[in-house]
Amino acid sequence: MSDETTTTERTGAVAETTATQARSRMLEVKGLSAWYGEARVLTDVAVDVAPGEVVTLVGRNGAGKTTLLRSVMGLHRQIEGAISLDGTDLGKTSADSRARAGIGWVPDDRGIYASLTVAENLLLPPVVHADAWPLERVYEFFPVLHERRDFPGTKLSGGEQQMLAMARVLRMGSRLLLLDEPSEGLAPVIVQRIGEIIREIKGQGVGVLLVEQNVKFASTVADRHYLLAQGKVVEHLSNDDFRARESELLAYLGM
Amino acid sequence: MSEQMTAKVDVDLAQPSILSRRNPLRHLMLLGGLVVLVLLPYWIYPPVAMDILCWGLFAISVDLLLGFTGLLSFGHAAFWGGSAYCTGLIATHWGVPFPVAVVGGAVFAMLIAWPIGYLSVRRTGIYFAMVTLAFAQMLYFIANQARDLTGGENGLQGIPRSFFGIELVEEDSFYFYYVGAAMILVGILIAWRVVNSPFGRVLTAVRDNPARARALGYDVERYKIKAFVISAGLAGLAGGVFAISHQFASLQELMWTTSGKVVLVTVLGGIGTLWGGLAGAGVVVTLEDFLASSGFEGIGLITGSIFVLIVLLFRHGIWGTGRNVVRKYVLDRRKKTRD
Amino acid sequence: MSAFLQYTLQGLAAGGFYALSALGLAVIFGVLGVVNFSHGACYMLGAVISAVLLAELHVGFWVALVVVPILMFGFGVLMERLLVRWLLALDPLYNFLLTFGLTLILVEAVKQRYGVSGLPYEVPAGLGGQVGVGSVNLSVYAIFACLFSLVVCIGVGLLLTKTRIGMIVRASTEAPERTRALGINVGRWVTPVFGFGIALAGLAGVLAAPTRAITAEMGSNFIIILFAVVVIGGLGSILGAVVAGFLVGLVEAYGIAYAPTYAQIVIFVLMALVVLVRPSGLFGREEVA
Amino acid sequence: ACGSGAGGPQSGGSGKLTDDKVVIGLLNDQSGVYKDLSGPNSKAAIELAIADYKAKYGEKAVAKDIEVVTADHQNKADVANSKAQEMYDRQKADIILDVPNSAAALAVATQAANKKKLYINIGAGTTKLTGESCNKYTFHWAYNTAMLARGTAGTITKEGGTSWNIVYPDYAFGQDMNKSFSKEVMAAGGSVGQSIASPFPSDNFATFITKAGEGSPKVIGSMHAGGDLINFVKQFNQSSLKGKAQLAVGLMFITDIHSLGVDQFAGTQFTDAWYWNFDEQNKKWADRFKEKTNTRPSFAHAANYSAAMNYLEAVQEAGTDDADAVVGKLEGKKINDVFLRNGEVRKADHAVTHDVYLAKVKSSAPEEWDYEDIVKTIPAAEAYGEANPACKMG
Amino acid sequence: MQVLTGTPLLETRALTKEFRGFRAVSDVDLTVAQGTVHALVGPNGAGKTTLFNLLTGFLTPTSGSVTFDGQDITGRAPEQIAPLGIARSFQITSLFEAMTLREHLELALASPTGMGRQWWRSVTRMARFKDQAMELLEQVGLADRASAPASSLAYGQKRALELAIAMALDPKLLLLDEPTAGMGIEDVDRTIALVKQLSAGRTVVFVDHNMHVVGSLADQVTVLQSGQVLAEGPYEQVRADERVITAYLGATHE
Ligand SMILES: Nc1ncnc2c1ncn2[C@@H]1O[C@H](COP(=O)(O)OP(=O)(O)OP(=O)(O)O)[C@@H](O)[C@H]1O
Ligand SMILES: Nc1ncnc2c1ncn2[C@@H]1O[C@H](COP(=O)(O)OP(=O)(O)OP(=O)(O)O)[C@@H](O)[C@H]1O
Ligand SMILES: [Mg+2]
Ligand SMILES: [Mg+2]
Repeated sequence: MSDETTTTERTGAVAETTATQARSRMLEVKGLSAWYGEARVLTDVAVDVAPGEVVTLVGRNGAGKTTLLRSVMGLHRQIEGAISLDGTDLGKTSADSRARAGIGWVPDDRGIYASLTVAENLLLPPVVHADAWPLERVYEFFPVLHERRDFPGTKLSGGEQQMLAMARVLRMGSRLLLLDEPSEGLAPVIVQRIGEIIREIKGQGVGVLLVEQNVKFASTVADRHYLLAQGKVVEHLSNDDFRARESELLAYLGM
Repeated sequence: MSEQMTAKVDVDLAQPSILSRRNPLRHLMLLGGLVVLVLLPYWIYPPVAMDILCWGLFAISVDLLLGFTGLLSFGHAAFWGGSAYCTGLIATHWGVPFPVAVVGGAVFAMLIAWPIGYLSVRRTGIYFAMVTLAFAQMLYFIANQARDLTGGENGLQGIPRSFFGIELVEEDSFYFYYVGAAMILVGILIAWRVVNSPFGRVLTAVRDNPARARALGYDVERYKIKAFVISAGLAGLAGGVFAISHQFASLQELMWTTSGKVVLVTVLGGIGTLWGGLAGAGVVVTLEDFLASSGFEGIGLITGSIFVLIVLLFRHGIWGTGRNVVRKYVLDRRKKTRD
Repeated sequence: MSAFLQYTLQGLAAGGFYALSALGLAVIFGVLGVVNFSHGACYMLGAVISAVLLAELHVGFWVALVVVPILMFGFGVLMERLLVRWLLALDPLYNFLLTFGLTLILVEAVKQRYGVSGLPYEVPAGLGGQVGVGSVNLSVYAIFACLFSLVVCIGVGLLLTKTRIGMIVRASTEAPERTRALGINVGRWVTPVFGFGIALAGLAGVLAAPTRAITAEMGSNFIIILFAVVVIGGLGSILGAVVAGFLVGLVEAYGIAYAPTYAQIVIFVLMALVVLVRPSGLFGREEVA
Repeated sequence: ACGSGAGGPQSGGSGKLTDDKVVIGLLNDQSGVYKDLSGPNSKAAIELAIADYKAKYGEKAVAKDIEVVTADHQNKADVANSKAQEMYDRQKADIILDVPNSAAALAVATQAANKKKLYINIGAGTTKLTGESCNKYTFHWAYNTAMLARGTAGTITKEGGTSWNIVYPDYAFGQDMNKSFSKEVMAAGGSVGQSIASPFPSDNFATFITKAGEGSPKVIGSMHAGGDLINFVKQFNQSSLKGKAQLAVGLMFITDIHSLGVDQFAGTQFTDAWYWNFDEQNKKWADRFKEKTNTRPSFAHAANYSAAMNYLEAVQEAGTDDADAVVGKLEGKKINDVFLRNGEVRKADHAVTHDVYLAKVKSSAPEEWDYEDIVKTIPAAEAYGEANPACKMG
Repeated sequence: MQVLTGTPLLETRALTKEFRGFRAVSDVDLTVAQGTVHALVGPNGAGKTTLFNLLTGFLTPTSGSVTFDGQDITGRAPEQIAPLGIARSFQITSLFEAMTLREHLELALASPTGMGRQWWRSVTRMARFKDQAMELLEQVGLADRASAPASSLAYGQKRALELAIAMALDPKLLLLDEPTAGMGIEDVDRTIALVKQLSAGRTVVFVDHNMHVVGSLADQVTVLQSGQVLAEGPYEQVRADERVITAYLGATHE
């Protein structure tokens, strides 16, 4: 009980500080609950992301982070609550129309196609915005993908597949990115480059909702953080607060 | 790709045998099964009852591969038919009692299964189905060519049914049924034992994740070949009894439609259920027998529709669906008593 | 020597026909992962529809060449929507069995409606007769069928490799949900591609009508040979299907010429050899262990 | 109720009917390739025979109650085998008729011998039925492969078609036909350049036809049947041989011509066991048949009629349906009816010999099903030759 | 720092693997001393997993040799190599989803005994490995889930089961491919402790991108880049290597 009251208070506090962004909110999730069959995995979650803002979801394994992203993408359908993009309610629109409306997704399992070559994996999704990276730029940034462009996608190493998934979504030029653990299995040097990319697209006004286990990495790119535990938002902090209270929060979350 | 494929099969195919666990119904069911076996020729015309058992074992042999090893053989007619011919030839030329001839046929089936299996198990999934189909087709053409031996499309006719001079068995299909049924029963027991053996456990592992099984030190290909050969032996046993029962072997036995029919029987009975094969055979054989004299001309319409419906709606087949219903009932009961 | 040339040409002519017929099978497998057992039955339907159009509506060969694939496309769309689609997410085995059942139904239905002895059809005007160079002779129709097949094969090959369609459909069938999340309307593509594969089978049927017996069973043995063709070529490889089609045509013609007793078995021996040496077929992708 | 299949002769039935009725079993292909040739319409033919029998004997008829049971063997020998047993044992059939498909026919013949009941084959052409596999209870009514060869090969060769090339499907039937044809061509003074085996089944004959044209023979003999035959003829017509060589066909049924169209077959010669538009008698019967079935009869339909009719006549003569008595009456019987001209049930091998016809396909059909010109009547003795020495009637 | 102890258990000489002309592993000479814990690190696509696949027979080398325990095992199949005492875990969890945990371990324990070939005996014979299986499950903290199917496990638990299976084979050499990938910090620490415990009296080679894990476990580190050995040595030495920093760790790494 007491937990819930503190949460509301804190959430309220941050909401004030970000009030200026309220008008330009890009993604707005309100009162979202989600189920798998009988089991409820999200309870009354509220999350929002503004253009040019990086927001993370942090929480233990099984907290419901992936489920939240999938709900926004329109892939998880057993939900209640409202999800809107640029002020329009997404309702029951299909995943493909959401993608074309500008939501990009990097799934936690990378989602590389075995039956497509690396190049085809990149060319598959449609370009939805002028900011989309041209192929040359992608290859320049990830030379290894250029080298391996005619290989079947899943013949890449684990980390290379992760890069490919990231590159693929950049090719679309989505306005809002949902990134599910994009640093998993990547060499430290590549993790840093992913950080660079995120900072760059952020400068172009792209909103990012990021799920991360790597808290150190998260704190180098994010503006705000939502802490999720057992399907509920238990904390909502600015990055500075987050850094200041990092060890306390991690302990609190059992991480 | 292959991992995904296996995972998909899992959901549908991985169902342990109902008799393999400590099941309170186990003894009851075994007893019931035996009673049905004994009474069958009283209810059903004995040669047809014999057909049911033969096709039942044939389907079980296919299920041993499909349900428990994850290999769909679409060329099992090669072993059923190959053994039918071999059994017939042994019985005709050497005049041995028919059980000996049948065993000879089954051994022959295993002998041809080895090279076929050796080549086929290199492929999995649907490739395996097509490769086995093609090999069976080769055998069909060979049998057609070797007409001096097989009688070509006239078939091998008038196979003697000698049985230690006991005329009742030799001449009366009612008594013959019991001897044939005993042989089929042996086959079924072998299948059951294989499935519930350490070997069977490895087969399941191979089906679910071959790469993992290899890393544990199991020679996946060799296990598959062995399973293939055992399965062929059982199919051969069934085919041999069938040939003796009908007293002939014809090219029909080697045709791909026979391979298709036995897969139908297996799927109808329920993939990965083992016993389902008998249920499927019961339905298909009696239905065909009924339709043949019903005056209805579109038999294919019925068998085809059954196939489509089963695959679309009752993927677990007769046995699997029945078992799920029973399980659900039992679970509900338990839940209720607990509340 | 001229006899050899003659056999080679005849082998190529037959090969073109195999290639076209296997093409639809390869397209459907390559992009949807479905092994369409009813491909032979659809081929048969194509021929039967041509014959019925001719007999009842006096619609000739050239029109049938356009109309029948369209009708078969519609049939394919229905088939996918009503049946195949529900099993796409499962092991390919289930659709294999489903289409096997469907084959029984189609063959029986045609038997019921049009009898078992077959339907008449004639060589279209202008394609009758022979052309001969020296001692080598070929029927005009065989040459036409071979060239026509080749053109269609090349067209389809370009369509699936040089355009986005093939890519999209491959992705859609591998992981429909994920593909949707990448902004692709999956439902819009899978059905027409399946229909297209069936239309190709129908087209092969139209081409067969003037030279082959049009009976309900005409596809039953044919499909087995087609399976051998795609296994040799590498299942799912368009190029493989076409090359293997010609290869099988040639091997068969030489077999007939020089070892007639074994002519039919030669194809399967070839297949066994290919499986032994290259389990994934001539152009197939390697399977991961 | 053990159904122990007591199939032995129910002795003591002289002068009476077993089970108080005569049961005729029609076992044939009602859904496969032979469906049109005999199939369900054969039942209509048998019913005509029963009606004629009853009309003829009225009150004096021995068999007052006659039942027809049918089953579809789907061209599968195992089904034929089970169904035959079931007909004899359970449905108390006194006789089984038809059974096209040689494997099925031979299986039924074995059962007939086992159960000591009659079987009259019509649909299957194998000479084994009157050879190695002949038995006391089995008769072969309409045609066989040897007779086809004598009719077609002998006649065409004698009429000037002296050089032949033969293409035959590589299975027992085709090999038999090839042997018989070659023998008859030679016997009639002709020569066979080459005999070419084609795989069975096959739908691409281009290469075979090319080979068959080598050496410019006068006649090309195709021994194919059914779908293979149609494939062969279609592709022959597209080849350069069309018009250069005459096409002779080993086994052809009127249903084949019907399906492919007369123009494709025009001029092709073959031996027919019976033709509905041969004379008035045939025509009249064909009209009755058409009334019942809305189609013209094939020779198999007429043969089913004839077999049923003569079986009933034999029962009448014997005064019983006891199998041995009926066989006794049938053996050696000379018959002239709508199907059999100069017919005789040959005692030695149970082949039913009769006049057959060399037919030539018309170039256009004056009416539907009117496809054949009968070029020549081949007398029974010439068509059937001597009794088959391989038959040891036990 | 620590010096290599004992004789080499595993040695590769000029080991090379090409995929369609692309060299994923190139002339690698790797020596793993008996009884050490050896880390393999390197950028993505450096060839680490490929090297594991070469060592365990899942891939055949294009050239070069692999010597294990004095035996040349180049080009042998996985099922021939495993019995020699090399066990591996997979980068992507690879289990028999429908089987229970205990069945997994029984299967692994039965492998060297040849019991798997017995088709005429009852499967209950495999229960003779029950105690051993339960003991192993106990060690990885999964004893209470012994009769649950593998599919019901959480990700971290699956990784733990992978370890237990590898241990069941009682290998001389244990190869672990990214044992901590996708784990939260808590699970990572548990896994470190587990591997430490495992490595007593065994030789372990593992791949991980988490430097914390590498630092706490490895006696020796080999850095691969583009299929070639870039650097080798104890952790502290390697992480200070300029080349390793630019190629792998990145300039800003801690
Ligand atoms: N398909 C499913 N069926 C049933 N339960 C599921 C399913 N997928 C996830 N869950 C459950 O829902 C809860 C939330 O899962 P989710 O994947 O969203 O967590 P997560 O925060 O992304 O975890 P992780 O860090 O491990 O990725 C978990 O308890 C999980 O067990
Ligand atoms: N079967 C294959 N076919 C083609 N290329 C392959 C194959 N397996 C691996 N590769 C290539 O070999 C290179 C090495 O791959 P490997 O999986 O060994 O990398 P890794 O070091 O394990 O990387 P990561 O840390 O990302 O897992 C990669 O560039 C990959 O694309
Ligand atoms: Mg997640
Ligand atoms: Mg790796």
